[in-house]
Amino acid sequence: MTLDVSLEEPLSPVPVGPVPGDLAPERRDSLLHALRHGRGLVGVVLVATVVVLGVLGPLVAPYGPTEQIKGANLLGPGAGHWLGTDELNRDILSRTLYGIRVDLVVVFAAVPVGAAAGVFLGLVTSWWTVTDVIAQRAFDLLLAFPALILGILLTAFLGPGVLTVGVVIVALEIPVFGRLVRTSVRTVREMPFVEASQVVGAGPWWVLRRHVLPNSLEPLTVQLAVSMSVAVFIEGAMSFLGLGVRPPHPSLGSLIKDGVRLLHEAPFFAVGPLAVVVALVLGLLLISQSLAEARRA
Amino acid sequence: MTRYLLSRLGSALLVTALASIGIFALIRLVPGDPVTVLAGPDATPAARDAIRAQLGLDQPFWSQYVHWLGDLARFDLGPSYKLGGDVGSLIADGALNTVVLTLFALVLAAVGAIVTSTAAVVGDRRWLNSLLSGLNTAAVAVPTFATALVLVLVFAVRFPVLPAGGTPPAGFFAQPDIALQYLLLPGIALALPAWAALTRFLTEALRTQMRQPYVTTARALGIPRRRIVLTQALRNALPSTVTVLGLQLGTLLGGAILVEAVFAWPGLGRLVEQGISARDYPVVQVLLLLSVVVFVVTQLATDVIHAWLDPRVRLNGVS
Amino acid sequence: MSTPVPAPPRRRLIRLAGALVVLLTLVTATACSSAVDDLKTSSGERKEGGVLRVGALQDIVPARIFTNSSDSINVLIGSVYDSLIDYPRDSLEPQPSLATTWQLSDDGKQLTLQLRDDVKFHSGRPFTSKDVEFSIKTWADPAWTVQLQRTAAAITGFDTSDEHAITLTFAHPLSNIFDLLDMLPIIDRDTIDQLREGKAFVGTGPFEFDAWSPGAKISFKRNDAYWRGKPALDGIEVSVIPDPQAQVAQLRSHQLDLILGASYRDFESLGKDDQFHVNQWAGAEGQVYVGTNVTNPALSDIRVRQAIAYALDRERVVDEVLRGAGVPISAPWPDYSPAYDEKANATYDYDLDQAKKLVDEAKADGVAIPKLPLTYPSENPIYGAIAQIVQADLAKVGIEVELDPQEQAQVIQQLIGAKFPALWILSHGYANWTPSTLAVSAYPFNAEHNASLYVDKDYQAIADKVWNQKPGAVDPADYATLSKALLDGSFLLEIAITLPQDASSTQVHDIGQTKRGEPIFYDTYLTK
Amino acid sequence: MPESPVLAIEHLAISFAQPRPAVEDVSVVLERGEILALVGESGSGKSMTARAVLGLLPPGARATGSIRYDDRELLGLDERALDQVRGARIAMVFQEPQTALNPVRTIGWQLREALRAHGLRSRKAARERAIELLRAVEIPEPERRLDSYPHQLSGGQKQRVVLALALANEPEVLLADEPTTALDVTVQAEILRLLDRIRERTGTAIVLITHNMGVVAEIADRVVVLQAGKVVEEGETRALFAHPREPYTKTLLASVLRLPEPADVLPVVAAPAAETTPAVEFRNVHVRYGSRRRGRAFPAISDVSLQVAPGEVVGLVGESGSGKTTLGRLAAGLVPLAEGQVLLRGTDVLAAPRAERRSLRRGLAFVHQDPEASLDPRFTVGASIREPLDIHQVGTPEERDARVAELLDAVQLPASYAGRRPRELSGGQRQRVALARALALEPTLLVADEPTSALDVSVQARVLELFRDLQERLGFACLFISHDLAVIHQVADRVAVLRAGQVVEEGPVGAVFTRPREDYTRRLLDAVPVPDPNRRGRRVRRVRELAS
Repeated sequence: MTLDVSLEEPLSPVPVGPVPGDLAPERRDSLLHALRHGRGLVGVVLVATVVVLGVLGPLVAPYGPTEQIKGANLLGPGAGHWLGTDELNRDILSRTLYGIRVDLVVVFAAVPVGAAAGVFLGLVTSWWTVTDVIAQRAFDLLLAFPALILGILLTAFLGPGVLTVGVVIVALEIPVFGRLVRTSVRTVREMPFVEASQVVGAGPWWVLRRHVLPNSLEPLTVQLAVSMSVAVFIEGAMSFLGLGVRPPHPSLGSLIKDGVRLLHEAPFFAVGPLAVVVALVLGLLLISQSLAEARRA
Repeated sequence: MTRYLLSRLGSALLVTALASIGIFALIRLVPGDPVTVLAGPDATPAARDAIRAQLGLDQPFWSQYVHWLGDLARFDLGPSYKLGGDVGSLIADGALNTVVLTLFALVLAAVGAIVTSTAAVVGDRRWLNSLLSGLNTAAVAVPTFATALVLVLVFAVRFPVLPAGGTPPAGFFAQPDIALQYLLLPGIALALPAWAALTRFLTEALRTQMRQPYVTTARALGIPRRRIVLTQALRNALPSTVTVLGLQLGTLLGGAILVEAVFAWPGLGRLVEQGISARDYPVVQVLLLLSVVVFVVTQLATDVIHAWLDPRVRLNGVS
Repeated sequence: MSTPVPAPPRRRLIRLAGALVVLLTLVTATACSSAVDDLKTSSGERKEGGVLRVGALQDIVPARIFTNSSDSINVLIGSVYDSLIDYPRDSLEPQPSLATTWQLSDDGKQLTLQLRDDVKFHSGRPFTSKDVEFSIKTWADPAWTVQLQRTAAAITGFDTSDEHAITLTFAHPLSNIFDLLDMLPIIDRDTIDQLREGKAFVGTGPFEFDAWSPGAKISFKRNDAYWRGKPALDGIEVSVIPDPQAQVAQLRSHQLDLILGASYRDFESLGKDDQFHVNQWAGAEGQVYVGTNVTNPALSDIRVRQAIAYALDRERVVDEVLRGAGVPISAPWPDYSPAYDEKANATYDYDLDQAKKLVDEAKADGVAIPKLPLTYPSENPIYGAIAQIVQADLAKVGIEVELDPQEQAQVIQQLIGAKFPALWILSHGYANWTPSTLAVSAYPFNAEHNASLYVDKDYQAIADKVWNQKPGAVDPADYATLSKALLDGSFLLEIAITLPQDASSTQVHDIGQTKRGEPIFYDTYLTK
Repeated sequence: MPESPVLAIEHLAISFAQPRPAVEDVSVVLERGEILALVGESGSGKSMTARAVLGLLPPGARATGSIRYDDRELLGLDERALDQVRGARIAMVFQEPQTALNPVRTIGWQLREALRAHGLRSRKAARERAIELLRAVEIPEPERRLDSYPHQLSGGQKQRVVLALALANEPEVLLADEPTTALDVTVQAEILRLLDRIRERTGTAIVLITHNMGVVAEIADRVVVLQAGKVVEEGETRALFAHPREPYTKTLLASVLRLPEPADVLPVVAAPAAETTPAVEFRNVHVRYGSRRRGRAFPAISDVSLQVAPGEVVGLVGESGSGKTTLGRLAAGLVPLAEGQVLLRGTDVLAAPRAERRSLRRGLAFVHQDPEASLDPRFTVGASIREPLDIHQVGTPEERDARVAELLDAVQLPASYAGRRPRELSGGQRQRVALARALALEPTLLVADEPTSALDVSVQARVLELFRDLQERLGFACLFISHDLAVIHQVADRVAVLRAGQVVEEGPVGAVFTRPREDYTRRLLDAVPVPDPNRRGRRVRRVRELAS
């Protein structure tokens, strides 16, 4: 049979099948786009503000973080001390600015370390049934302990400190990311394009490295933002229970803890650090939400 | 389905068994000695040795472990080193408090989530969605201990309408109305983040369901939208929500430690903390094992409920 | 073609939710079943009976029931048991209790006590001299790890031929024998095993032990047959609330009548509130101190230890941390103690220049002072606060300190094993008793072996000397020597006396307190 | 008196917030009791037009113009008013029966809901009516089926239930959006018959939306052809097929693949290639799904023996579940073999040592049915095509890039496409890329699993032509899997008909399709709708004969 020449298949992009609810074909860098607009932008601004405060804080802080100012015992907010002073005559604003750094370390070091370890373990183990079963049971086991119980237990080993908080967070994130990656592996390896590579002779490593990992990046990014916000809480909760940073060094969590002890007499005390925590968590959540939405679209 | 559940049960048992060894060893690796804690600073070495022998801590590791397993199998948890009482009754009291609080929060969160997310999807108004999403984010972004303290300050200290903490003096079941008042503040503080997470998930799941072809079919039949949401979309979104609910239970148990501290709620959190700080091995190892068992049982239960809610799994055994 | 629209499920749902909200509001609002008593306005009228609701920080620990180591134990011992004699809180003059009179032999080695014959245990069994013997022997058993075990063990003979009198024979004169008799609760020998398991506490005191749910609650009921006459209260209910903040909240919301374990700052602010009353119990003091490991190369030089003593800003600790509930001290004794000497107590008044001079001297002599760890228990915030003040002050005189908060369990282990690497902060008691009690019994001071690893012949000699004498017959000069030995050795640097406090609502009246720190509720009554 | 049309769509235009194919200007009139076919390729706006009638457009869509039902304007009505019309007056049936039913509710429940929505509140009455409806759509044992869940029904039965739902409240208009596309041909024929009978029995007017000209010829009274949101041509079915006026309609009709008539087929000269080693040979193979250890193994392939000679295209046909896809995947090494042997170029793959297995695999390639998923969305087109070369590290990177350009050229795509992402391509273009990728290593055997079934007819025709052309030039052997007999006829040399995991019939395409030996093959052939309205009666008769 012959074909009429007039019917050329169009070479310009044409979306296939108008499925109800599907969106524009323009998805290029939609994740980046999500961070530049609306909620995502608010999130980025919030997180960036906190990060800048944390990085530049020491330059603008009026006092040292552990400096005890003679006679300035539990002053309310005022000209000299914008956020007041604490029981040990230290400037809360300065302590807050320095305290942010601890949380930044926790958020931007411990979480990525845990995530990387989890992703690596998840990738390596989930391809083969035997290692998969072992790894999944191990992840289950880690997940079985609530974060704070893990924290209390680890503190008994390591003593309180940033390191302990970091280790707790790493231990928490490994199973979270391990499982997430496992889901990705299981999904992606069934995809026709992976099968096509396997037919030609691609081995597990090739598939994991070239197909699975890149295709898991989006859910991993979303989870990373969520995990970071959780990490801020864990630092706060552990410091609240006295398992966090060692005095005299401040962290947001320890400042809130000190503050809430005096909530009745000096309500101003906890406000500053609490606001920073809320801003940081809110920012990270907004980022993760906008990323997740962009991904679904 | 039975076969599927049996295999899940098997792996649950395996996890528990491995966990028991791990926990037993881990606790003994923690620096610090229960005997010195128990004997106090003024005890003589002879007194400490006597206590050590009395607690069986002079035995080798495996013999201690086997002993413990044997006791566990007979549901004899032995005496607590520090508190002296029987670990079983000690934990039973704490566990009741924690379980009641956690379940109350779980119910609050689940009912709240169903109400708010169906309202959001049925109503589908821009202002309603913004409001709920705002509340939602706020509930997640403010740390639990902060909400808990604010609740105490406002509703117990500033306007004393509810108890500031503690468990109902007459127990939970003798005077339910009083018990409810005691549960309200810690329950809300604990439930808020779980409510937010569940609402977010359920709303999204409902929206996804509302995009499914069967919903279009139903709409094309003239079935009103709210009825579709309530009788069809919700029913389809439930199985996956149950799984998320199961995961939330773990988060709630973790959060309970904080809330219990703020509300002076004598539950498992306090026991764990005291147990570890006193190196009270019998208490701590049972508590840790309990948290593993709770996790494993929850997983199993969500699997069962998930399977039961989904006729495709229930009738055909597709997992 | 319009069909009747079915009642929209949404409306039904809203109605349901509405009903739920109304229900909850009703439940919370109805006064008759409110969990929160509205006790804000007091009529001042005395109420018959009633249960006193007490908040305590720590639970009881049966194995350490005789050690005054927790506030719940204090309530239990003070309410359930009597001792043979009582010290008034702020003196060392024994007063009769279960013993009516007593006679000490001239050589100080025999003590005869006449006992009351109208006393019965809660079990109904009469109290006899056998019970005294049993109680002392229990006390001497190292398994209970009591403070005055050495003193109890020095009692070698018991003459119980008379049911209502007992004669004790000592290995050597015991200057602190009345300390022991004050501290020693008379316990029932039939129920000792139940006591060990925490199932029964049987004594002769004004209240009977009722129930204990570990980690949560201990309750007591009135002993109608109390030999002094029945107490006013129907009972006592102690809630264990480890978080001071939560205790204060429950006191403020009138869920508790009395709290034992709030923070100093909370007591300060409760004191300013006329709905509450704060008690400060002089005579039951504790002491907070900085300990030094004298075998640490830097700390082995006495000048460094003295420099630290000079650099402690005791006034600031008392003002800012203890919120005034304390007294700055160099020597451990409170002002009513026979060993108290105002001048000695001022030996190490805050003097940064002197401290710096000593440090510089030591450094000039080749003493290297590396960064010294300062260990303290992380559970109690006052140690942390004091540690940070100490750290800041020491930094000013050239001694770098690294804070090392640890769990109480590990701190105590280091205390027992004398394993602290350099410095630590803790509290001790017993300076409010006969001075020899401190020197021979209190762990950090024990002249034979102490946590500082401080060994000094003169100190050992004087500690023994003040112990092996008749009560009340110790030469004040010996006490001066003891104080001097302590101050010169500077192995344990006192910071301040801390005064125990508690706070109650204004409906609670006539709470008492023993020297041992036990609250006494015998006279306590409530007003409406 | 001329009756007014039951449904009149005038100058309907639909626009979207995001750029996407929209409806520009569509006017359609539906008379009472007629079957009107709305025909067009993807993106022509035929589905959107139907959805607009019931106000079921996706969020963000805006419709203007006029849609009148019984002289009552529907466009712009609020949801509450629309709910009175939906289901009761105008009902709609959708394409995918697998997902059109609520998976967690029983059939009976869903029927009751449909009845309840328009006033039937009594449970008992609803049950009776539901049984009646199931009977009307010819579902056996309707009483029992009420308690079934959708997953317990076959695809055809599900579509019948969907029809029963639509007919529950006796609508005057039925909008059927591709109601048979997802079904096997035999089932399709039955559903079409059912639609026809429903029209005859109830006088319901039907708008049939389809891209299949065969279906149109089979059943429609009138045809409206849509292209890019506009009506191109309309007319009575016979007339339109006989004398299409517009070029678009002509192309559309010309693209339709036809089955051979017995008369068309020349006696085939079989070219026996017996002496060469087959590219692939199945020797008594069995495949089972599910774990055998747990005793639940389900046989997907039983005792199949088949050979594909080098350079030969063998078509695998059969209904869904016949095992044709499994057999293809077996050749590609994607499913485990339970029994038997698979020989590639004469070597038993599973018995071969590792290194040899790898080199054997180099000679394999696989093209998947779903153009959406056949390319990694994160790879550029170039990277996707290059991947097999990268895996085997063929040549230098520059040589590989040159080869990519060459392959793109071979599948008639410009070399500039190497930098594009799959989402920027149309379905046909994606399948071309997938083909290029499959050919990168110059395979000796290509397994093509329904490579064109998701494509529009015109696109399909061109892709098939390209395939045939490449195959002749490169000379690879091919297992070509398709449910569409006409496609197999177009590309294959030989055909194997599968049913329930077994080969029923095998032979040269022309011979099998014109003179089938087996009843099953004949039934398959007869169920294929013929794009010729003049032959409508004859075929229906034959199907009836077979069914009885």
